[in-house]
Amino acid sequence: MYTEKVMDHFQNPRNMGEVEDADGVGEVGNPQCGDVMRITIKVDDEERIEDVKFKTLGCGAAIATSSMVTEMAKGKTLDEAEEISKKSVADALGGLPPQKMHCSNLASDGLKKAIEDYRSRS
Amino acid sequence: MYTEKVMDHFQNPRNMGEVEDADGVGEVGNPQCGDVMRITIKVDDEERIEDVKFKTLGCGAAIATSSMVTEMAKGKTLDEAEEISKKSVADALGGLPPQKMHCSNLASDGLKKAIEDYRSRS
Amino acid sequence: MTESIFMDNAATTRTDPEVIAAMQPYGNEKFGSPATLYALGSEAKSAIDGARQNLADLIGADPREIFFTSGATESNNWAIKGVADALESRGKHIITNEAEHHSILMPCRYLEKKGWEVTYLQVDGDGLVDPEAVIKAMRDDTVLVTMVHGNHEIGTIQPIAEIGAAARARKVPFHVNSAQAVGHIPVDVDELSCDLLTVSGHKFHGPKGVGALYVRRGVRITPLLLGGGQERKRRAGTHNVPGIVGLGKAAELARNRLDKEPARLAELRDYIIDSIENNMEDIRLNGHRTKRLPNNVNFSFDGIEGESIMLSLSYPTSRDKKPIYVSTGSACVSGTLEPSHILLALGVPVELAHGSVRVSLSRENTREDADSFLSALYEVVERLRSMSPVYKRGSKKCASGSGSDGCDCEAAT
Amino acid sequence: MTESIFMDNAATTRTDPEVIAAMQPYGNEKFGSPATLYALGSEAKSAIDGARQNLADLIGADPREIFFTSGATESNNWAIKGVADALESRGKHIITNEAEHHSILMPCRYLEKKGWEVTYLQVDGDGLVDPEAVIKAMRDDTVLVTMVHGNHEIGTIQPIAEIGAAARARKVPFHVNSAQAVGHIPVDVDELSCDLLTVSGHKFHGPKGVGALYVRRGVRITPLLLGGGQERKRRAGTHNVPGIVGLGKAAELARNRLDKEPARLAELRDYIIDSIENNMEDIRLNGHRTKRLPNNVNFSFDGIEGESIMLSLSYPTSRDKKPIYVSTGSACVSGTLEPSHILLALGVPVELAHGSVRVSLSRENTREDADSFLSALYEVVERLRSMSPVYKRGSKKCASGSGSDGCDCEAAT
Ligand SMILES: Cc1ncc(COP(=O)(O)O)c(C=O)c1O
Ligand SMILES: Cc1ncc(COP(=O)(O)O)c(C=O)c1O
Repeated sequence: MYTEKVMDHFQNPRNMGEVEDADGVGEVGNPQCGDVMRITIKVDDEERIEDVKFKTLGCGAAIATSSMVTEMAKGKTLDEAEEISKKSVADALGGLPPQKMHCSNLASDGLKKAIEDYRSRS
Repeated sequence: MYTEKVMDHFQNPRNMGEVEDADGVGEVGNPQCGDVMRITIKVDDEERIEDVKFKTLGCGAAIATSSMVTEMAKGKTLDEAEEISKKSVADALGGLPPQKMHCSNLASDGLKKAIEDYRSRS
Repeated sequence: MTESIFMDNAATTRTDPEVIAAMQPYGNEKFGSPATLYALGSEAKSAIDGARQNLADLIGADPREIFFTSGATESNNWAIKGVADALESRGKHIITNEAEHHSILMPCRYLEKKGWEVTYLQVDGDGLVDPEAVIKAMRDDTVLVTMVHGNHEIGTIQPIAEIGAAARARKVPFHVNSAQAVGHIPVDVDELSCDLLTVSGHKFHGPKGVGALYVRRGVRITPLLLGGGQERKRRAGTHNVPGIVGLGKAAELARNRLDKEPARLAELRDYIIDSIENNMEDIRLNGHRTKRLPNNVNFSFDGIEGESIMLSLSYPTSRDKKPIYVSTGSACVSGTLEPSHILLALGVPVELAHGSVRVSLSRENTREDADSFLSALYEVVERLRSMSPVYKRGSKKCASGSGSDGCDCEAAT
Repeated sequence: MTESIFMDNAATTRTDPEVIAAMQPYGNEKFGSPATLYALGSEAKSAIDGARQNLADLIGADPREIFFTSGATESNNWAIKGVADALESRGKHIITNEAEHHSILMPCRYLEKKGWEVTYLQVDGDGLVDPEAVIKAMRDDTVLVTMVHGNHEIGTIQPIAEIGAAARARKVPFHVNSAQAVGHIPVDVDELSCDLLTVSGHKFHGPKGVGALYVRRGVRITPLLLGGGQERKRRAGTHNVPGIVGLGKAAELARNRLDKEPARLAELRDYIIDSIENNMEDIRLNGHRTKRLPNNVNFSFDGIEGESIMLSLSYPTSRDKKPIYVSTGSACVSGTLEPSHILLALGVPVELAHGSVRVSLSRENTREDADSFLSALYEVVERLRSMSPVYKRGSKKCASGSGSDGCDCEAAT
């Protein structure tokens, strides 16, 4: 069902955990829906994402998209990172099953929320 | 579906044909029902069936029961031969499939008709 | 090689060894259910996807229009009851013909008891439905036309494309029972303008217990088997993975043969028909001479009964002859007192309906088989006629004409 | 021997090699249809008779009360729609429970749309139906009570004999969906006082695509598949001879094991349950502790989601570990946004329903399998919890209690 890339990110998630002294935190989802993602970011002086980590409760797609989003976001400017769409995450993973596209692909929303959070703080 | 005995009588029918100068002829059945049997008998002075033959249009059961009835009747007195029932013919053949018991087991009726015919002539 | 000659392929066919080989891994080794996520399930799922594609290719459909079932009987019941249920509010009238298979007629009769009206169109002496009659029969409340493609007993092929065009013009859903045609002759759902089409696995060397219903995109049909979400929620039940894989393989094999095999069989069929017509008396060919399945031969023999012909062929008296398996329309095998309703619908007199024999060929049958059959048939018919108290040579009963009224055979005994 | 550990036997089981061997001759060699008269047909017919006897013996029935179908889904649909159709004039009320399999619930919902009333009895926190509730729910117009025997997801075994006695006392036909119980625990249709009982082949090492419905003599039921006269006119369609033979063989094999295998499995089940309860925190056993199918284990794990547990078990990170196949009640596999309706019916909170894992054992599973599963499970759950943004040790969510209301998950994104 899942591509090899999805399984790789599921089995070997990149950037799992929490950034210490995070500059921004984004949480999306709801345990009652079986999906919660928490993205923490560290932003450098040039508004680049210096570090980003995730913690996720969810299915294989949820974990893999979380991992992928952190990889894609790292090193990007906030403006660039905000452009990361659900579709681009899914594409980077070699595609997701149709029924997963929507419900378990919230990680880019989480990232946006973390960026918002960062901006609201500054 | 059919017993070996039925198949034997079907494949090697006994007493097939017509008795010459028959003393009695019985025909039962109807081509529209797929079954017609014609039994011809020769009766000796002691009212014994000296010879009996059949001609049958019909299914395997019809042919086998016809053949069996002639075997059973041969040498019997008319009174004895009249006692030959459908059930006894079927039993002698090792049984018939239930749906055949009724419709294709008319040979004993044919024999009775032939005996009646003989009696009506004398 | 074979110790018998099987010529009853309209009843069922030998499962092709390649089909069995294709199914084999899915019983014991790759036995997962395609509904599951893990590797064992994915293997089953892709096997089913492949089978769906193969079957779609055979009938010119999109794989998403193929729904696997347990066989033609389920497909026919589903098509009729399912469309009836979905379109009930539009109308309660169905059109079919009187010479259909029981898996069509019985669901129709069932619906009649529920207040539906069913028009059973008459067939002509060759078993053909007149497309004009379909056009005349369609009403505003007609929600389904269902027609057999190739008749299983007499082989007559209906003018499906014409009927389909007529139904389409009136926007009436059109179901084709193609159980005897798919895999035997080219079938294309678009050329036929059909909306639903029934497929049976075991009629073209696939496995028993599996079939399919083609449902054109957009056609409304209520599921017959409700439950899990299989087959895109239209046919519930754990997939019969080996069966479906086997059906797919059978479809692939049949497709590869469609360029040559129908012609070869038609030649064999015509050889048998011509030989019987040239060498025998008091016989009648049942079904259309040319608009006919390439594997079907059906004759009636005056003065004798079909079961005894069939039995004699299948239990030869001499050991050096092979048993030959055919079938008959005689009442003696139907378990009822009536001979084939299909022969009667053609106007075949009852006594001749009892005396019918159907030969249905397959890819396994050869010219030698045909010759063995013919010589056995001549002998058997002669022998049975010599035993018959009613047979009279040249009685002309076999001239075509309308059937007799029949009799109350129960009372006649 | 196996390179993986299969613990999803409630979904489907490996077809036993002896079953495959028994089926083998009926595909290619003895491929005749039992409806035909000649030798090839008789062979098929006696094979089917033997299978019917074997299945009848397994459930204490008369062979004439066994009707072969394409599987449990067909049997359940037939039982419900068929009895409803036959008894419609007597009343239009059916009793079942809310934690049934979809192949029961969906036909019930279908009938509701047709004007029937269906009572979905509540189950308690262990998934049990109270026989008293059945008694209270029965009305003069009740024409069917249908209850699952062993629940496929949580394993709870219903008090079928008590419910059966109650239904019998009111002369209401009683259907038991025994898809998960037949072949796994002793089943006797008389002890259960049931009138109809569903059997599925592939749930006890028989083939896919075949099942049966037991119908007690005298019970009125309209056929679902209408057509030819097969199965004493109650279930039309050319017999799936290999499938039926395989089902018969599976019944024979299961019967031979019934004295020891259920006890062995129950021990293995209890070992797994006890180990999890002794070694893990924030877990919840779903289903009754003892009134439970001997092969079923079902736990919820707080703070994590079931699909990811299942996937992690089936794709181990290290090469020297075998993939382990289990299932989950999480929404992520159902293709909907809702987790298992069965867990919710028990009152399991939604988040815990998402985090459930079902282990279903078979005759092939050993103590070593259980140990491999347990150590993999401990590791996987720990790892996923370490990734979880919500898991807090000892949060007491797993204390039994009523479920939360759920949320609009579509809107929540
Ligand atoms: C309790 C129960 N009933 C019915 C079914 C349906 O069985 P099948 O998918 O074989 O038709 C299943 C299995 O899926 C089941 O577990
Ligand atoms: C024309 C036709 N329709 C339907 C069927 C039913 O097929 P099955 O018995 O495989 O369900 C058959 C064969 O029996 C058939 O010949």
